[in-house]
Amino acid sequence: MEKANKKSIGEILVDLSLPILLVALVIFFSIMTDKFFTPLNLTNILVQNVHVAVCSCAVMIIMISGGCDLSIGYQMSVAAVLVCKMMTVYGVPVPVALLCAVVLCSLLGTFNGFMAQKLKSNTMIVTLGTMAIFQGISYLISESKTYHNLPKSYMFLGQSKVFGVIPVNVIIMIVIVVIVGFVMGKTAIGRKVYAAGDNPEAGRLAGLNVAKIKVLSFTVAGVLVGISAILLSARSGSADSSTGVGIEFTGITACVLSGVALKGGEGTLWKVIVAVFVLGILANGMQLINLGTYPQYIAKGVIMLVSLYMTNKNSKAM
Amino acid sequence: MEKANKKSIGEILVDLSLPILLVALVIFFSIMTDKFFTPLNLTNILVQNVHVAVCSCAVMIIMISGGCDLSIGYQMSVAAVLVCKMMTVYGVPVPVALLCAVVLCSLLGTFNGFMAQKLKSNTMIVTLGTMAIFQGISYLISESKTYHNLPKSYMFLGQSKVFGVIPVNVIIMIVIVVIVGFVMGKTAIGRKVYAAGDNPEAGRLAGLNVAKIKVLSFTVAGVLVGISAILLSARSGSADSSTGVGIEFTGITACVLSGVALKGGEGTLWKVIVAVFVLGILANGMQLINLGTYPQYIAKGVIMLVSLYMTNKNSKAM
Amino acid sequence: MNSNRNERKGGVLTEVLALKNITKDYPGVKALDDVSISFEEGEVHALIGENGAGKSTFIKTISGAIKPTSGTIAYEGKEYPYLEPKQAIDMGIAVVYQELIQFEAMSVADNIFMGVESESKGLVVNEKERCEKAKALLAKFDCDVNPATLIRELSIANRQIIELAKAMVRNAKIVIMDEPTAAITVSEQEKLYQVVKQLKADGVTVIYISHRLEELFEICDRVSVLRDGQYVTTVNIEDIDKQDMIKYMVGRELSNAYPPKEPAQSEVVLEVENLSGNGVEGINFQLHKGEILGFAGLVGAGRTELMHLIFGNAKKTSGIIKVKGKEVHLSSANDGMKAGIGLIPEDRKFQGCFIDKPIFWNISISDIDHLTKGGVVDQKAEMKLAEDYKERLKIKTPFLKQLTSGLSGGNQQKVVIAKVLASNPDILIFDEPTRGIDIGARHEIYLLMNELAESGKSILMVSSDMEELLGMSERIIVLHEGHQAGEISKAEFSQERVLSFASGI
Amino acid sequence: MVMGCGNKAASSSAEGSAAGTSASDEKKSIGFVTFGLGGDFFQALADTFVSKFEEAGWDAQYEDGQFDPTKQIEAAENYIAMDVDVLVIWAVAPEAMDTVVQDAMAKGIKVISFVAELSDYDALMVSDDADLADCGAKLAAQWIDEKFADEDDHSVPVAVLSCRTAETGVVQADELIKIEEFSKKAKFVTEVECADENMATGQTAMENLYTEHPELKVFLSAHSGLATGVNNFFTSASSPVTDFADMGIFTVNGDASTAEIIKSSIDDEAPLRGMVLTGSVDDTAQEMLDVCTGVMDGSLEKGYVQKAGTMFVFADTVDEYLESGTVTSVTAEDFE
Ligand SMILES: Nc1ncnc2c1ncn2[C@@H]1O[C@H](COP(=O)(O)OP(=O)(O)OP(=O)(O)O)[C@@H](O)[C@H]1O
Ligand SMILES: Nc1ncnc2c1ncn2[C@@H]1O[C@H](COP(=O)(O)OP(=O)(O)OP(=O)(O)O)[C@@H](O)[C@H]1O
Ligand SMILES: [Mg+2]
Ligand SMILES: [Mg+2]
Repeated sequence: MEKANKKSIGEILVDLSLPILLVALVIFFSIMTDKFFTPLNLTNILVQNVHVAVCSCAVMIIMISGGCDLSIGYQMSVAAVLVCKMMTVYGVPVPVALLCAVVLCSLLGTFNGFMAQKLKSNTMIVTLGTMAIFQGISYLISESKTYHNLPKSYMFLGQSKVFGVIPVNVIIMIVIVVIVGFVMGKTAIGRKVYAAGDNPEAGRLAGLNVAKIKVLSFTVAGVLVGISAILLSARSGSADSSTGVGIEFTGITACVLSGVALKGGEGTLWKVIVAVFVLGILANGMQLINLGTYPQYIAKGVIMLVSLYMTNKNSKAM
Repeated sequence: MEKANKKSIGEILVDLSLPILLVALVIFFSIMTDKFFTPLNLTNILVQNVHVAVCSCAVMIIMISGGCDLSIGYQMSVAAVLVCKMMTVYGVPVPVALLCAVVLCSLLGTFNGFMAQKLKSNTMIVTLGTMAIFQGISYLISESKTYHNLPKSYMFLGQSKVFGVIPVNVIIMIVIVVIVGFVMGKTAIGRKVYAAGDNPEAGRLAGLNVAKIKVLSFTVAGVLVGISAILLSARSGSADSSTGVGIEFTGITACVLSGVALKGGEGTLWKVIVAVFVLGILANGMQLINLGTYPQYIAKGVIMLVSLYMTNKNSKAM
Repeated sequence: MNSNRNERKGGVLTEVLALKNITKDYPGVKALDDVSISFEEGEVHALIGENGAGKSTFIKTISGAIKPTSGTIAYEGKEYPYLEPKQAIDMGIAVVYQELIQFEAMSVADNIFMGVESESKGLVVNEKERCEKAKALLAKFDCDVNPATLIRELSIANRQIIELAKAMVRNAKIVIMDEPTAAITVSEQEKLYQVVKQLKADGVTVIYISHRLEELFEICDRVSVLRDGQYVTTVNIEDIDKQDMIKYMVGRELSNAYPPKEPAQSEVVLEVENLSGNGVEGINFQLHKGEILGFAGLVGAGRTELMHLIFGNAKKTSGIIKVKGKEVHLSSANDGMKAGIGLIPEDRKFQGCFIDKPIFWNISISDIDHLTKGGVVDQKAEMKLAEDYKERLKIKTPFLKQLTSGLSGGNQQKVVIAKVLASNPDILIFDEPTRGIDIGARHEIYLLMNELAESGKSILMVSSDMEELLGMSERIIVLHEGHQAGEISKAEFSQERVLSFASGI
Repeated sequence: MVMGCGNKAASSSAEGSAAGTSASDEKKSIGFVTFGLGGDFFQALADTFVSKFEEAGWDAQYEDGQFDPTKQIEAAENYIAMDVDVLVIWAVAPEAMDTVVQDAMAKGIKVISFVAELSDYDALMVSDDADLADCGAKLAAQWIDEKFADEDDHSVPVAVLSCRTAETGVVQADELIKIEEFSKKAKFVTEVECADENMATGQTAMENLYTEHPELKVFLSAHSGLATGVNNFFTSASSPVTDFADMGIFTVNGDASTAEIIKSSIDDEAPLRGMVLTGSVDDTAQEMLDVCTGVMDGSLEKGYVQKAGTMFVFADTVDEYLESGTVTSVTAEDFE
């Protein structure tokens, strides 16, 4: 029976379908334009997707716990405008502001998780409701204004490079990804999140506090969303109510492409991150080869379908 | 024994929670402004939600069959711009154009369903891909132009009134809702759609051609989306690539508020339609009482949560 | 109520658990009606009763899966109105549920150790140590499943064993098993008995629910009987025989367990030649009109796979299937139905029924096309059909609009059978047809099978219940690791012969 | 009107005018269907509109058009149901509003067409999309030709960041890419099509653009979000460029925070150097009030056209703009 432990070549290929797709895209774009495979552009791709990657970690945790959060984009928006307003208008010190962003988002996340439990409802529809609420709050805070002139030390997080080569935000991303990967993959609490998402009833009967685990997943995801809001606004050196909006879609897309199950209980972080960069490289490469906006949409859709095809080649029909 | 057949008062209240919410909103807005409960405004509310209601029928069918279609908005967009371009630029006769819209959308729908089966993937993520494709196609067709000066007979569908009182499009909507309600509720094929969504595996073993049923659900939904595109463009007398975009969210919201299960196999049409009008009345009433834009977002979110609370009061925690 | 007797007997020194006056109401049903039973330390206490008698409800009350409407639970002297699952676990109560409630997408090891405190103390999960522990546990049942395998890749039998291992891991003081032997074969059953005896020797109380009355004599000390949600009696196993048990359960005596049947006709309805695919290879047999053909094999022998292959629900790689002399090419279950084959799947929850739909809905769905007038479902005809099967199969339910999920396990199985019968196939495949069905209803199903066979239908029956297989079949084909190991005719029937083929000797 | 609803139209128009006369003694009411909100300019205009009209004794309110023609139609219909006296529409897709405008007029409601020209109106306050982009291009051209006076003709590389998902964006982008027609020195290099108008999108697009065309000096956009994104790219700590003396970014429709950046560009702290706007928020709202009053008391004929001025905000005028919210010292004529 040990054979079951070893994977067949087919399964390995399916497992590696996303990296293969990534490499294929890199090769394709490198052939199409010599501007693609340059240190500068590769750094660009990294930097452009830092906040997406961090956000996708949040999306993944929530999805594994059996939920789905559509309000993440507006959580980011609320955090970004609030923090930038605090710093520029009220002169709040940077560390306090950072803390505020993270705490605020973790509260918003907890609110989502808590409401879903209280309302005994699907998280997707609950967060569709809270999304509208957060959207209103974000505009009420920002009054449709853009906040510029953020403190240097704040922008440092999003713009500076260590040794002049490695961007700080990329390092932050790597640290976060490693921590999240470790917690979800190796620790008991990570395992419980998978269990709560896989079969809540079984979890309950095994003595897990499923409700608590689910709410906690939202809380932790909120922390990541807060960090993501900081990274994004620090990179652009400004924030308005559109900051981060729609990012949950990119996150969900990356998660599902990488095989995170919509019904919960399944998902692997490294694949999610690879999927984020597949999408990122695609967007970057298409601009570099100067594809028009309209064909870009089509190309993106096709690539998504291709990737689904590769990932699911060996699986059973649903 | 039969007593258990009767529903308890609690259950009836839960069943009626949406109509109760609807009546509550009507009363509230009628008190707040005397402009609300006028024949003109009530007609407005009806007319403004005709295309949403038809679309929600499509969303419901797909959700009952166990799927979820995020590309509906762009299907509408493609159909609307194509048809309006055909009529205005190439002078195609109206009946032909109408047929084209319906056939086109049913093809796009079928494509979605077929891809989901072929790719053995979740329909939500497949349609996230096809959405991007349709978006690209729509812009390629329209080149971001607005088509107007549509033929009179076309606009008749969206703008004229029978006996000067009852809008034609409202009649069309009622006919469609009745037909869809009948097919889903009373016929064998409707029953099979529920079965395919509820438990595809058991359905297959019971001899149902589940794959065919699922694809067919998308096809039929496509027909409804096509009609919806016609109704919307006929009402506004114009079409551009933004026509219909985002409507799937309203549709999904209405469906889920009314208790259509995201996992498939459950849903009642009349409740979906009531939910559509709850959302519609809310949007209309908030403008009439001159609520600011941002508080409107918040109010909408809160009402959604309230409605979830009412619907799920007696159900088990998830 | 005769709860005094319990207390007098068990209360002497070592009563560990007592349920007092437990009542549980569901809409339309009283699943438990003022039931009091007490359990002693180190005893194996059987709980028997017909399908729907309330056994599972009773043990779910103990484990905290549900809250009783009224009554109390006394554990080690303290009384509780209800328990939370976590609380029950902490008290040392471990449960093997009748329905397999498992983490489908997680590994065997994760399933076994989930929620076990000692395992989650450290921050990091020690995968290797876990796997070894899991292996050791599974070895007790002679099960060599790799602990890293995902649950959803296992057969029902193996999943059942995983549940047993899960109950062992916590070193519980009370182990409850709800029909643990329903889905496993003789050899695993033996292992299970040994495990139960070991537990007993360790002073663990075992609450054991089973419809296989014979096995109770082997392992149990006392038997409590429930009927229609009410407590009937508790007796020492020495003081009772099988007939009495049935009488307590059903309220009347049952005649011969395996009713006689007319022999099959000579006409061949199904011919399988050299069939391979879906994990089985080189299968050859003929099925005659009016015959009940049994299939035996150990867990994982591929019986279910073969049945799905014949039904068209899996792809064959080579070989020929002939129905009534004509070769058929089946590429889907739909084709199978069209060719006149019907399948009652072994996994009722995922494959058998639409659990969230009403009973009548389930029964009519496979024949829905014939229940229509011009495409519109004829609700009268539909209800009549459902009513017929409710009567015929004695489905115990207050009303046919009840959701299937609210039925007891055995009654759900009956709904699945009714669903397939409703489509009126000529060849019926019964895969573990009596899994979880009580002895009375089992008898009804046997009668039904005979009646079907005598009316000209033919039956393929897969069962892990050796006695049933020997009692019902006219011939038995034995599979071993996907191959046809042998065929046994009625005259040569014996348990030993089947087992020797099945284990490949 | 063409799509009139038979006798119903006549009767309701009678109702409408009756209501109109009776209302004239009381407060007059006005509804404004905005282009969209989100963005300081749109929001400020909507707010100022309400306060100006309320000061003048009107009942005024606005509704978010959400950049969506369908939403705009619904908002207009609701205003008709509310029996407003005047309806102001800033249409996303003017043609889409045909029917509802006819409806409103049939009911005796005055319709003011704002910025985008409706097919029918009582008064039009116009500022042509193409014109505005034209002015933007001219502002940029002037700067280029001054700054690079010594360079060869058509040697200064210029890029355009566009968002072609709405008609306005298409029209304005088409105008901006004609920069070589306005400037002797400018050389149009490339257009980058962005999927939306957000800052983050502009920054990302610029990062990618820079790897390909590090030589670019001037950037034009019809969307202040994109332009700000480009500016953010250059002013960020990791920017490859630190000296902005010979760089310029020009945009259409910015707001006060854009002006702040423009102010800092005087000392070459930022490359975002100029923007063009349709009049100041305050002036525009005042003009609206004047036009509406005129339309109501009949002093303005049906079909009156009010040309909106264009404001040029750049080094010379940014202080004026920041102080007064308007720019009068420089007008379109200065750029002829
Ligand atoms: N969730 C539920 N909702 C409604 N009724 C229920 C529910 N669960 C159980 N019942 C009813 O309670 C009664 C007892 O069911 P239970 O599952 O305890 O029977 P059982 O003795 O375990 O039967 P079996 O041998 O078939 O497993 C049955 O009549 C059943 O229909
Ligand atoms: N979903 C699955 N994925 C992978 N392997 C499977 C799956 N289902 C069954 N198998 C494997 O196929 C083989 C035969 O299956 P199965 O155990 O169902 O046969 P069986 O003879 O019907 O036994 P039983 O019915 O007693 O479980 C086993 O080795 C089993 O592990
Ligand atoms: Mg049971
Ligand atoms: Mg089997």
